[in-house]
Amino acid sequence: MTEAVQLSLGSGWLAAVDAARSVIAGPSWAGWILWLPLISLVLCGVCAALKIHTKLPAWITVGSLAISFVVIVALYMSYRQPMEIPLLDWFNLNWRSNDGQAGSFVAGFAFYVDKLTLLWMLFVTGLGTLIALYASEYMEPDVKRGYARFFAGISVFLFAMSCLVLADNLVMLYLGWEGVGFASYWLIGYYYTRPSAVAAAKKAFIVNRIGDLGLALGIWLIYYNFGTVEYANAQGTGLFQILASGSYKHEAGGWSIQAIPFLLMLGAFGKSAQIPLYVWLPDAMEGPTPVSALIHAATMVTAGVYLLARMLPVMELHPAALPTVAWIGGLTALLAATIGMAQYDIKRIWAYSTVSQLGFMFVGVGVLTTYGAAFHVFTHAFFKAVLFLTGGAVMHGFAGQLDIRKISGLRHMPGWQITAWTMLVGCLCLAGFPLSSGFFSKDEILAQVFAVHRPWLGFMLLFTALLTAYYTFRVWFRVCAGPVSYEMGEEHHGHGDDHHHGKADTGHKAPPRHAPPAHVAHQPHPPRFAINFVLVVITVGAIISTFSGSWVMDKVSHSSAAVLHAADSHEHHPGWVPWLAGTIAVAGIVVAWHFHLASRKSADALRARLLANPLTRWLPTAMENKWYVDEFYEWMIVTPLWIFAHALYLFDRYVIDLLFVDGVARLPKWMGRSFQPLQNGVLQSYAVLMAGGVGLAILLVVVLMPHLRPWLIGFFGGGG
Amino acid sequence: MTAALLLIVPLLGAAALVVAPARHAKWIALVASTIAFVLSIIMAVRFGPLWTSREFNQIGWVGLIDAFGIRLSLGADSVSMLLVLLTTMLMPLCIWGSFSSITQRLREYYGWMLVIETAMVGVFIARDLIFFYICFELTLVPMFFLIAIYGAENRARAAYKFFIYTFTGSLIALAGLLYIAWQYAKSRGYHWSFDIETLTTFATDMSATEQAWILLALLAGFAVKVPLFPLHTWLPLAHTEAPTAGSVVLAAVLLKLGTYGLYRFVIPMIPLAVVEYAPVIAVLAIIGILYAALICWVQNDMKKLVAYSSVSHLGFCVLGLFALNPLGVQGSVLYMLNHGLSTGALFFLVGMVYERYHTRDMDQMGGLCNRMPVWAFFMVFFVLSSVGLPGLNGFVGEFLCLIGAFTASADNASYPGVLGPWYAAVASVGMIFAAMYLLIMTGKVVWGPLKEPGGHGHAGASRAHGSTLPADLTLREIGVLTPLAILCIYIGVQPSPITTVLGPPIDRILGNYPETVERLAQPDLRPEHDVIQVSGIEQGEPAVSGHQHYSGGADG
Amino acid sequence: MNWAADSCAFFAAVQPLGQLALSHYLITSAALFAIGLIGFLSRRNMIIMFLCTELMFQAAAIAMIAFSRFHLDVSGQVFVIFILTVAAAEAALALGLVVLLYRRRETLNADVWSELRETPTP
Amino acid sequence: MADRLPMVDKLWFILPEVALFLGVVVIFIMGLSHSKRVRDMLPMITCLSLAVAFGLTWWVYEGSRGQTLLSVNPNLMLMPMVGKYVKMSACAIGIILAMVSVGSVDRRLEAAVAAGHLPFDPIRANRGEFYAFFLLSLMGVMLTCNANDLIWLFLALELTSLPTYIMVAISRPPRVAQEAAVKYFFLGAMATAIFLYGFALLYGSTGTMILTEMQRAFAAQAKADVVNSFGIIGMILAMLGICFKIAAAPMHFYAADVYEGAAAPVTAFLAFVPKTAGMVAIILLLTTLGWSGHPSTGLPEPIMTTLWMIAVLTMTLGNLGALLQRSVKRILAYSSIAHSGYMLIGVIAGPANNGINAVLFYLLVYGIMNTAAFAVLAALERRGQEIETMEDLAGLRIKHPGMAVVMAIASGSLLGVPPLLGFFAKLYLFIAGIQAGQIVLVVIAGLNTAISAWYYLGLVTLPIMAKPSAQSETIVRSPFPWPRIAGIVTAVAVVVLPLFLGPLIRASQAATTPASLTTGVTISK
Repeated sequence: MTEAVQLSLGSGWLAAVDAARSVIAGPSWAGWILWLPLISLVLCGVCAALKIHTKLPAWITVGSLAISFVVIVALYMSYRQPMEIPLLDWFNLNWRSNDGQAGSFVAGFAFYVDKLTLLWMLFVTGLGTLIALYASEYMEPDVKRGYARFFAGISVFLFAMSCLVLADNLVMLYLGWEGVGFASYWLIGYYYTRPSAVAAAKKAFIVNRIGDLGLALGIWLIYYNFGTVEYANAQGTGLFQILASGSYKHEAGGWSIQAIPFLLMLGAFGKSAQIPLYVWLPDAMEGPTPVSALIHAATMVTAGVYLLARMLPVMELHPAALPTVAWIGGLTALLAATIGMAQYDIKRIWAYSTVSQLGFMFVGVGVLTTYGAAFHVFTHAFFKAVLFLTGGAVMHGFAGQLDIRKISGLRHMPGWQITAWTMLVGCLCLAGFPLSSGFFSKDEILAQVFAVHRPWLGFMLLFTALLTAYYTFRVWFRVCAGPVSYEMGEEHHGHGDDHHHGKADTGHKAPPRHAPPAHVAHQPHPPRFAINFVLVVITVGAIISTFSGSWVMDKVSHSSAAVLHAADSHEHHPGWVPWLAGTIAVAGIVVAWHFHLASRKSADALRARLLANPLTRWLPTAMENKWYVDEFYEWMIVTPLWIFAHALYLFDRYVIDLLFVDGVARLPKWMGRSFQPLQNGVLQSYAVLMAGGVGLAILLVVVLMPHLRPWLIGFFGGGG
Repeated sequence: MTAALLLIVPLLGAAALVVAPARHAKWIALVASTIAFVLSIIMAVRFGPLWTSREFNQIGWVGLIDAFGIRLSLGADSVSMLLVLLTTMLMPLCIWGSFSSITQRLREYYGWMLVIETAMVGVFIARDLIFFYICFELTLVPMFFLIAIYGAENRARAAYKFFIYTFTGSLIALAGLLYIAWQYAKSRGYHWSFDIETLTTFATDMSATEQAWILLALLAGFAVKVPLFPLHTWLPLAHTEAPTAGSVVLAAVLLKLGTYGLYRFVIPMIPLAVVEYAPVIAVLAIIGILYAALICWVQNDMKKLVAYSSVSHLGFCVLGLFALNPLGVQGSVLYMLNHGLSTGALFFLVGMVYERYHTRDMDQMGGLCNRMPVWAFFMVFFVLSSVGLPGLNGFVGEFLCLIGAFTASADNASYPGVLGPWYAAVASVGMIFAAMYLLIMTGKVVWGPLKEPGGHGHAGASRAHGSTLPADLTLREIGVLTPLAILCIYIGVQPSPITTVLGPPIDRILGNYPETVERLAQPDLRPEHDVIQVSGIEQGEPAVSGHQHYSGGADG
Repeated sequence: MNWAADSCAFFAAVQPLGQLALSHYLITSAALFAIGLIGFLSRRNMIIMFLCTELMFQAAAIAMIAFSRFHLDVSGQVFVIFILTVAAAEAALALGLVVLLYRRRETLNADVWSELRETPTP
Repeated sequence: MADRLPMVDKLWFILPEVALFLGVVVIFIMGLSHSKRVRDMLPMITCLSLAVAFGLTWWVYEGSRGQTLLSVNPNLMLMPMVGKYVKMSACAIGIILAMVSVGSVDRRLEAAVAAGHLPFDPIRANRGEFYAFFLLSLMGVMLTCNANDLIWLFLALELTSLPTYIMVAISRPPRVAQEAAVKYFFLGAMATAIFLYGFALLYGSTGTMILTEMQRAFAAQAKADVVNSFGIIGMILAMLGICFKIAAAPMHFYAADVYEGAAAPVTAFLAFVPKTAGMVAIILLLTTLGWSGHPSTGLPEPIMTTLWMIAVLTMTLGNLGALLQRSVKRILAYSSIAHSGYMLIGVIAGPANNGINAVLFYLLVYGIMNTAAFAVLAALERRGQEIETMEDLAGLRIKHPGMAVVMAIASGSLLGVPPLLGFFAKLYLFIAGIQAGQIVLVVIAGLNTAISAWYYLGLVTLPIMAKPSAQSETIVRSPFPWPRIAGIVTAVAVVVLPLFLGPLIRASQAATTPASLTTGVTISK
């Protein structure tokens, strides 16, 4: 496996791709990664059916996730070179046309394991286990109502995610892709009695579906051009094998092969919430916090990055593909950061920060440092999980209170120290504080951007990094630092968010809204052992991940996503980038400190001054209302489509049904009515009509016949 | 012999019903239809090698009406075998499902159900043109009575429109079919034969203009049944008025008669016309997909929504069929099965709500999962199956149809086609709309705070005073839905046994399409008036060549 | 005495009707038919209408005789005898019917009998 | 020419008619008897004589003497075997029609006599005459098929229609029946005059009355390619005159009023007997003109065009007219017009394409279906009156399930819904039409069938599904059981006969395979 290293963008990956050609058959016990979540799904389903009101489903799910993590680690240990593990055949059509042309469409349930897969599966199952443990306590108040349903959702998610990552062909990837979308629909809509949650779930699924359409079109185009959907197979007709052999160029037509990268990109942006299709992620915060942490921060949203990383050779098909990815990533990062600054709800802020960090990752992929992107994914998974989980703990403790203006001085409250300090570590990493894990991974991407001579994009990202640092510490200073003061959420003891959660059991009347729930705790209750333990472990993970740079580099370079050899890339990175990034991070923190700790009044004063001045009034209002993007979509796409649908329905009911069908139906009756007066009952009139008929017949025969003879023979000939 | 028995058993059941007392009617019907199901399984098992052979299995024939040369011969290839299994499997479920919803005129109801089962099975295993047509029209009569007697408010109008619309279409199709039989008889010195096999081999040699007219006639008959875009307006009306089991049968099997007709008559018999007009039909199908999907979005009557959704779904089926390559056609046959299962189940579910709340208006109800969790589970399951979530059956059919249409471009190596990537791309937008309207319906009806029709969400006082059904599904109703769910999962996860079985007959039917497409692609070779020499088709008598004059062929 | 042979001989001696003479007869029969038809359509009185049908019958008889004479074939005239008998039968029937109706409606006008008709539906 | 006079040989073939005539005489006498029991026997005797005639026909045609006569003198009759088929079907349907007409004539007089208000006065009693004319008219039909010359044809046609004028008049007391009779008589007389004139011209153009010779004359003229204008005009006039009998396009105006005016059994009789006679007459006339004879196109174009026009007009006017009706009898009248139109397709198709077999088969099937429908009307009554409008039929299922099912089956079969007999008859016609290349005509017939679905569905849904209306509450069974039995028999026949389609169609094919028709190619088997 030669390590040919060329810096030039195009040919670098060829060497890595030929590694895919020598694929060996992997161990069949790896299949358990897939079957375990399914088994836990079924068991949770049984628990739900039998109405088991204990924490059993939680232990089943945590157990299955842990075992699959162990299996992944075992697989990682025994990994020598890319492995192919066929499990079950799914699509297996082959045919032969009359003139001997044979064709086939094969897409089975099979794994393609290379280092990239292992990297992704490790942190997916690892974080999955930890967050499932966290959720076991967090969802405790729901034990009687939806506990089993929640953990069934988590198992479905894990099954789908492992399908996606371990897939050996694009169709199984598509299965995982939609499965993950469905799992997020299931879990966002967990509090199904809340219309906003149901709407958010529906919105998530449909926006994902739009992205999936892009992916589907990409898959079909790939099949159309390359005749296969598999990455690599024994007969050497896998996608990467064809790409590596370069034999595809002359066969396929021009535009269809060029369009593939852009369609895959659309799919990736749909799933990883980038510019056109990011609107669903902030609403996805309606789901319980563990879901936000696991799915909407760490694992699912990175599926887009995984797709582009895995499909890097395909992305090369069009020269402008990767730069577009980079620019869209950059713009999303900037946009999300600006919105994140102006929000007051902790989970919403973290959601926008996730969108922004994902933008960074896509920039990484765009500028051909998949290592940088993967490293950022790895580190981001940890510190974003910490931030979400701490946010969840706060919400859990303060009965659903999430508004940063209503809580402050968490650090000084008894029992909340762990939460405060772990949140600090998370914030430091997110802000890219020098020597934190975020700093190293973000620096990789920033350096690479400047290395590939894209200064404009670089400075934009630096500005975004500044904003990131500001809004991260805006939250920390507001919530954790400052004088101790808090307002309880009106959520009664237990779980749920800042709203009334109807506990309408079957047959049991839902409590009336207005009566104050009797047992609201006046004192916020700090998280207990399970939550604290998980917080500490993940924070340790976040800290360790700073030093895992080289480990990630090794993983990425030995997979289809390999681009540059880590060593060389460093020389070309301009030295001044890390220093600049570090100072920017510190500057952001200082500004946040000034506005949100030193003089909180000045922040409000600044905002008031901005609103007063007509010239700048638009800025704060626009940022708080998320640049009116949702309203824009609603107005530009949903409403016109709704009106068009109504028009179609009216058209269908009145024009096609009433006018044509019933019209034609009424025709005979109308013609019948026009003949009716003939039957007026008078004997003589009948006689006249009869005589007239006879006369006409004779006239026709005598006069017309000689002229019509040839035509009539033609018309009536034929027979006999 | 089992095929003839399969036809006779339901009829015997119907006859027994006339005599039996009303209260035993439902059990007799259930027993008869289960026996039929067992028979069809025996037939399937004994279908033996023919599942994978290219030949056609002549199951046996009864020279009953042999005056015209009609030999009432029965036969099946794996496609019709699968559709027979779908029918006989659905029938007991329909009968079992309508135990509680039908309370008066029981004997007639179950009698008509058994008669319609015979007719449907007859259509699928008919190898004789006239027997096919007899069964094809016979399905109208029981359906007419089911809608007209047991339907909802303006059932008479719906029944009338359903009957006359389809009756007119099928009469025009009869004229087309008779024209083919006549041309065949004329070329054989007036030895009439209505055997589908011989007519298929003969019809391919007819001139392009003749084939175009026949295509128009056959489309008039089958497109109404499918329902293809402009001819679909009878379906929503018929569905909203039909009783639950009636609309399950109508959606699950009767619509498949149209697509089966296209598969059995249009594709194999008139290749020249099909290749020439496939784009037109594909465009109609695509319009149908998007048009019906958008209309579903604005519906507030659940049954009408599901009805329009089957119009949209069958658009995919037709698109797959006219992709004219194995992927597309296998996809459309799979789609017929899957649509039967998932839409059939959806109608059951809507029927169950109707039995409890006597309304189908989505705005009046909400959050039923609080009141009926098991129903909610099945509802979400089957919604996802028809949305096409991978892993369930809907996805398999839809994906194959679209990939078939996608790769049916002129420069495809093995099977050049007349459609192309743009057709499939526009059609696949329908997948988004499908997700939209079905999830909006689920959102309104299943999720959200509890709101029961006729009274705000308190203890079901508002529930239908008359209905004795408990809030959630009874064991019987679960029994009806579970087999469908299991089948959905099985086909979704393991379509390969079905696709391998479908392979040979579809290869046989699509046999000479690549050649026809290539021939029609070059303009100079397009046949203007008479027929070009067509290479011998691999089975049956040698194709009669040179058709300037219809000389008597050396036909057995 | 073989009267049959004699009658044939008698005929044999007679020259067949000329083309021109035939046309005269045909014209008269056609005119008679037309008169009968117009009378039937215009006159209201039922008896007159019946007489007009008789006229039409006789017109056919004249044509028949003319052709028989033209073709020197006796069957034409045999046909006329039958026409007369049938006409007589119809006369009996017609008068019976007319008497029945007269007793019912005290009038012979044919227009009175028009209850059986189609009232134009909306 | 054979030494034997053809007329003598033909006497053998009219034995069935002679049997009927004996029946007529007996019925005339018995009709006058004072004892009610004897008068009630009249329908029985009618059926008996029809049964005897049925047996005789079989014996006459299949017997050794019949076969020898036919083989010795091939052109004894133009289409010798048609007689066997038509006579037997006429007798069979005649028996059913007799059963339907039990108790409909002199209902009020018999009741009065039974109640003793009136002494039995032979002069006023018409029941005897009714059944006598019934048989005479059937005799007319049977004679038509043996006709080999114009005189015989003319007499047979007159014998068919004259008795029907009287039957219509005496069928039921109210004024409306007499009005129907008047219309029927006068228009009938006019039509007879027209076809008589046609016969005269035919005789003039060919010089002979004998149909077989006329056929040779036309063939000779065709070969010499002489345009025989007299012959063509004569044929057109003859056909149009006979169209009155089958209620075809220009001459169909009387049908609606007469069918509505007459009593249900008489209307059933009118819908079948004159139609059969008319059809057979048209077939005989057109055979002389010669599908076989004419070299190029079967029938000469003028005739073909007129026939085509008549067929299309009849079908369309029949179906369109029926859509607007509220009275069941008027609907069945228009449907009978429409069915004549369908039969004309078979006539146009000609014997070469089994057209004539299709027409003959359709006649028999139409007879059965139509009689079933009218049997229902005859079997039920409301306050002594026949049931008339569709509202009477509403909700029949509740009190008279049997009759509702019979009406549904009859109208289903008239519509041509597959499993029933009507579909196969119509299919046979369509196959013949398409085989003759008349695609356009078959498509028009298809569309007409579709239009007819409206009113036939009405006849199906009202008795089965509609809620009973105020009028239909008071409907009660008529005291005489026979019409109901006739209805049930015909309904069962309609459902069961498709299983025996083979023998029936072979019989209709046998009817048209005499020696004289050279190109009679039959459908295989």
